[in-house]
Amino acid sequence: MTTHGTHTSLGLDSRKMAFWAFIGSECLLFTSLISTYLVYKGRSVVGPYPHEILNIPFTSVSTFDLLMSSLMMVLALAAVQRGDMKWGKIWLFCTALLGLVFLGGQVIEFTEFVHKGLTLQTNLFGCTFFVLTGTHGAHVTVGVLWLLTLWVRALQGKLTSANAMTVEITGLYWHFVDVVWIVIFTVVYLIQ
Amino acid sequence: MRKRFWVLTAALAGSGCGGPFPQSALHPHSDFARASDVLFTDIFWWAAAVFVVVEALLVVALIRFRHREGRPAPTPTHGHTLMEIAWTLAPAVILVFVAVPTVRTIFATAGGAPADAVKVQVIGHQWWWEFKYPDLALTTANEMHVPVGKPVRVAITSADVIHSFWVPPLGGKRDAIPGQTNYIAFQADSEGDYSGQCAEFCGASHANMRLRVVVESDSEFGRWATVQLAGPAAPTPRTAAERGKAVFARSACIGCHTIQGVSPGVIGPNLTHVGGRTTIASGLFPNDSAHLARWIADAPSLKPGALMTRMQPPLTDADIAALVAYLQSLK
Amino acid sequence: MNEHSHPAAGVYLRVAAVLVILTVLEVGVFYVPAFHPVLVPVLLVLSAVKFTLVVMFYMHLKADSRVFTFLFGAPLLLAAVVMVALLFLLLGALTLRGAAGAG
Amino acid sequence: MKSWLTTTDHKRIGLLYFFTAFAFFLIGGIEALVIRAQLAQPNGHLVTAETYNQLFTMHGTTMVFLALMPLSASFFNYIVPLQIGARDVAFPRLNAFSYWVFLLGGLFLNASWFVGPLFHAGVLNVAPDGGWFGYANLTERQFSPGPNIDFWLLGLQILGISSLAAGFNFIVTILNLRAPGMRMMRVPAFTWMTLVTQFLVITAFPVITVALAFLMFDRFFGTHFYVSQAGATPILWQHLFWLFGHPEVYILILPAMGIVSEVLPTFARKPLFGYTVVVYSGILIGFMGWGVWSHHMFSVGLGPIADSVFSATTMLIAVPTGVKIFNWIATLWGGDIRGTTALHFAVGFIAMFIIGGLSGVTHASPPADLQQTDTYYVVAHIHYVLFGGTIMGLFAGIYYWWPKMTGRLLSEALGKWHFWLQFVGMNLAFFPMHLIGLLGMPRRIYTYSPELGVSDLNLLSTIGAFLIALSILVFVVNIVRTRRRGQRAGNDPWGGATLEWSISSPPPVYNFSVIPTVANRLPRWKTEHHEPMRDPPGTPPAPIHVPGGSWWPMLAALGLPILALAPLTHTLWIAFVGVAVLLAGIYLWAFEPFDV
Ligand code: HEA
Ligand code: HEA
Ligand code: HEC
Ligand code: CUA
Ligand SMILES: [Cu+2]
Repeated sequence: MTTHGTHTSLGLDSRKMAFWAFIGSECLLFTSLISTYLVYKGRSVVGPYPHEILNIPFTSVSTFDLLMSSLMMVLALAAVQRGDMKWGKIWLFCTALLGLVFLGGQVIEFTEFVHKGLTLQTNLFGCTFFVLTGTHGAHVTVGVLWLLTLWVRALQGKLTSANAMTVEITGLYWHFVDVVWIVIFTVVYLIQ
Repeated sequence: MRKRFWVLTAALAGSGCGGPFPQSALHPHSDFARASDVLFTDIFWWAAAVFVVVEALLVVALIRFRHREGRPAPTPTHGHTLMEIAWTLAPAVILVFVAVPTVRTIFATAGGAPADAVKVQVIGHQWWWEFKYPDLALTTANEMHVPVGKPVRVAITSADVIHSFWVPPLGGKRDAIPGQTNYIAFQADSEGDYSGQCAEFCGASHANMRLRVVVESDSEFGRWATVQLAGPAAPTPRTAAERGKAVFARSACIGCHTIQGVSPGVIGPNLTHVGGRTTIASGLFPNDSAHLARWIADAPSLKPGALMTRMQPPLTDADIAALVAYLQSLK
Repeated sequence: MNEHSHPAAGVYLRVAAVLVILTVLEVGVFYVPAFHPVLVPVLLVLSAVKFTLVVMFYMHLKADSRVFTFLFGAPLLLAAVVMVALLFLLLGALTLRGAAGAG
Repeated sequence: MKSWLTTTDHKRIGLLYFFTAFAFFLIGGIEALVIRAQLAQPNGHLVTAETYNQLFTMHGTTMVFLALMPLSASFFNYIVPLQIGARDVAFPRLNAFSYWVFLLGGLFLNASWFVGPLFHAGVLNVAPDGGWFGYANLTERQFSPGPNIDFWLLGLQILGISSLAAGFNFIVTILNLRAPGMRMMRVPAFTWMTLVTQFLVITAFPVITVALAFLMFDRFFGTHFYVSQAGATPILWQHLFWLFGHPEVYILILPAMGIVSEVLPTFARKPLFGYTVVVYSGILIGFMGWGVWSHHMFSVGLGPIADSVFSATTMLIAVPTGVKIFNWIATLWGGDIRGTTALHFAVGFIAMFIIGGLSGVTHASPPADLQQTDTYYVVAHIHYVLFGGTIMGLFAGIYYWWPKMTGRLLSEALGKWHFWLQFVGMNLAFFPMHLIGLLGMPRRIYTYSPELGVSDLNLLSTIGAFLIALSILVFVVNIVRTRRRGQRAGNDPWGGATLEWSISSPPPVYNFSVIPTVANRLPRWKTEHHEPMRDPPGTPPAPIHVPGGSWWPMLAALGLPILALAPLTHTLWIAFVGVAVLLAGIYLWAFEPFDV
């Protein structure tokens, strides 16, 4: 979709601009979710409550994992922009892999919570927690699919430095998902 | 022209004493309603003035500058800073005159009431109203009684979905929200029988969730309370009413209705003194034998969605007649 | 197009290091009882810094067009205001209710 | 046929939007007529309570989401690229996607009228019935067990995706595809208002998406987001809904204001007075629209402080709105006003919108509003702003741009009949509602007692509604007649100042044979500062590449209603089919060669 790629009134790439607008829009999506979480905090009428169940060390590792994936992502972009597709492929794959690891962590976390008696239906904490982190997880899932698609395209030789913009946009999405997690980690996990 | 029509009809509504417009917000009968009305009238005249001025400008522009053969091409004016400032400031100033009394009235009508106010708890149900007087320890439904000239504080909540308690002559509405209590306070200034209605869409019979407020003298209110506090009248032996009591006691009624000393149900209205009410089914029908009988036989056919289902197995006509007699005896 | 304005890998690594340190700090603060009175502000500041770092450097907002800053920043600001307003309105409505109406 | 299904041409998509939205407008109007027929007399029994509740819910939902927004969208599509001198929108296939999602979402919602038997209920039984703002907790499964609310929330969720996609598309289009020389302060007012509207769309829709998602979780997965017994509050829904809902009403009015700002200068032969101020006040309205949502909740009991704050912010919006109105009047002042039908509607907009705006100000005062909220007084307000405002404005746009879109002029004689019937009809229909409300009639009631004393006023209102219907029929006759016998338009029947009038009607696929260079705000007019531009030549100097069509946006769009069927029917495998279709569409779309 290289629309009018060359001549634009602002000299900016249209897709990238659309993506920034999309990210702006996503801000309101996550704000609504996080606000709801905060508003209902401490209003559950039955347990388990956050402090009984949240596993800070475990989630810290997940957070670290996601931060590192962001690093891989910028490195991938830098490599693609240089035309270094060898490293481009490696970093892209690493980014996706770390994303998968994060998702794995979330699966483990959710299963553990369910075993400890916290489900979607248990209480308000369960509702708001699972829907908020689940929405974030869904975003990560989309990101992983997207990254893997790019990686496969790169393996096929169809992704080259000419497509650096595609990688950059993927990166914008990926980093945004990361900053959302930065907020969630603080607001949900650390501020109990 | 339109405005004159408005003012005319408003005046009409204002002059007729309650009569033709029993639910009119333009005819206040309490301090609360009057405060809203004064404010509204105030804003209305500001709005009317703005309306007249702006529409007049528009019409004058259209007439004066309509196309005529030979009119020279208009000069292309692009704007005028001073005018822009003027017509930014003018509305802003008007709004100050609207906002200040607004805020004052908001705080004046925030629901505060003196400690000795008559307290009524209103609980909205799909699709009827429950009234409790905590200080008097009495419970009734659909018809609320309050004394004239005394502060009343109404605490409003809901048992199921959101409703809104609204008796226009006595003041503005407040929502009845499950899990939350809202307050309004008013002091009725004339005796009378005021009608109100649920104002928040609450499902099938939202239209049929009406209510009445009887504003009466202090002594009458006292008498009413005494009657309500007493237990149910015992039916005269060997009358239809006594048979009705037996039918009531062996039918599903007891599962849903309270009659003091007879049944404990809480799903439907308290019937201990149902015979003393002027209407049934939240102000929908007159409380007469015909309507009672039809109601007991098949409530949902009279009131869509009514949670008082058809009795299974159906009651016989004789049973129904007996029930009607019994309920009517419960003055 | 604007590769030149993009920081080199070295910058990325340094940013990553800072991010990791800040995360360690966050978790550390969480576990140190002495910090509990100021936990919330400290954590909010730390996470805001992390947020800004990622947006500025990894998403290149620092070097990129102002248009993008606006497309992202304006909704973000709006979102923040909305969140604060919602917290006031709903927490106020839920906890101060009795006090408001009791008068 | 195929070329219409696969089209990515903004002009064709604009026409598709127009005819689809107009059909939904007729449906919403017919629903309104049934409502009015029911209320013509007290104790009416044309329809049952349950049907009535579905009627007003679908009427509001249809008019807002399926008629007015997409009618505006048809002008965004057709006119905006022409006004900024572009070949198409930034993402033509995304544009097609928006349209198909809108169409399918609309069909999904309206299917609820007929599919009752599939849910073991009758026809006319499972349409949404919770009101257009669907207040929780009435919408919870406990109180609304049927599929009615499911249709509503899934349908709105689908429509939201359409609006969001269009939002990103038009923001980029307007910011990035302007012709050389067209600085932001040379962008025509309509395009400016489109831009503001799209910012409102992309910020407001995520909020209702979340609100609906919570409701969806509550209904399908047993969560408790709006269940007070679990410690939650149904008021959360109201906040989230109106956080969206109030910006939404400005989403509905701003495009119409943009249209009026185009029509008045053309027919007064005078530049828009205070262009800059009009543009900035539009931005300001959009911005302030975010800070007033709780004025829909004055009866909720937010406390005197919150009520005061929201009252003040709400009243403030009257200032920039007033500024616009005064600038419009000043545009007419000193002009040479030609009374075309388009001008009639534009002036009708101003005249009627003032009434709606002023009743809005009476709502903005909480103690007064406590007597008005949820009564017919509010119904009067919304129809003066939405019908007197938006619809009037949209008709001004239709009469103004129809020749551009079809090459033929609508009949002015029929147009005047249309206007006057509609003008009289709407005042007859909606003015009495002010009184009906103040005299104590709540809204959303299927029946009322003769004792209220509002029976005559209601009858009057019903007569007005049928007059409106008559006027719409005149309009339908007009467009049908114009197809064959309408006078040819030429490039520029009105002497317009903006770029769309510099090319043929309807424009060729590529729009501009040569992309014009813009040197000022009124390129096609002679002013004291400049001469009119030279219109682009009739034939392009070199062949212009026009992208072909694509099936994939439609395929991807199809995935969404399929996906929505899964929760509706409680069948998991359908969800997988939906996701598969969606993904297939997206992948085929992403890897399809498509060069503009
Ligand atoms: C096109 C849509 C549209 C527009 C533009 C508006 C504009 C406004 N609206 Fe309206 N509104 C709705 C659509 C709209 N509204 C809908 C659909 C609902 C009901 C939803 C539902 O419950 O179903 C609603 C409900 C609604 C309510 C809630 C009522 C209730 O439920 O109790 C309120 C309360 O404040 C309100 C206020 C306003 C105000 C102050 C404006 C202002 O923007 C108006 C400003 C304009 C003017 C004031 C006129 C021009 C100005 C001048 C000539 C300058 C001089 C003026 C003065 C000095 C006053 N509106
Ligand atoms: C968005 C714009 C919009 C528009 C344009 C309209 C247009 C109309 N509305 Fe609407 N209305 C709303 C938005 C709108 N409404 C909303 C949001 C609500 C609140 C809903 C809620 O409470 O949830 C509402 C509620 C509402 C009510 C209150 C219902 C209630 O509370 O119980 C009423 C009652 O009279 C009403 C009437 C009308 C009428 C008579 C028209 C007329 O102007 C309609 C005119 C159109 C036509 C008459 C169509 C023409 C059809 C033909 C000519 C037939 C020809 C047929 C063929 C060619 C096949 N509306
Ligand atoms: C399933 C529960 C249920 C049962 C069983 C039931 N009722 Fe009701 N009843 C209700 C409800 C709920 C209402 C309020 C309905 C409304 O107004 O919408 C009501 C209303 C009434 C009213 C009107 C009260 C008023 O103040 O307006 C009367 C009288 C009445 N019931 C009598 C009876 C009798 C007699 C029986 C037994 C034959 C009975 N009910 C059985 C639930 C029930
Ligand atoms: Cu209760 Cu409407
Ligand atoms: Cu609003």
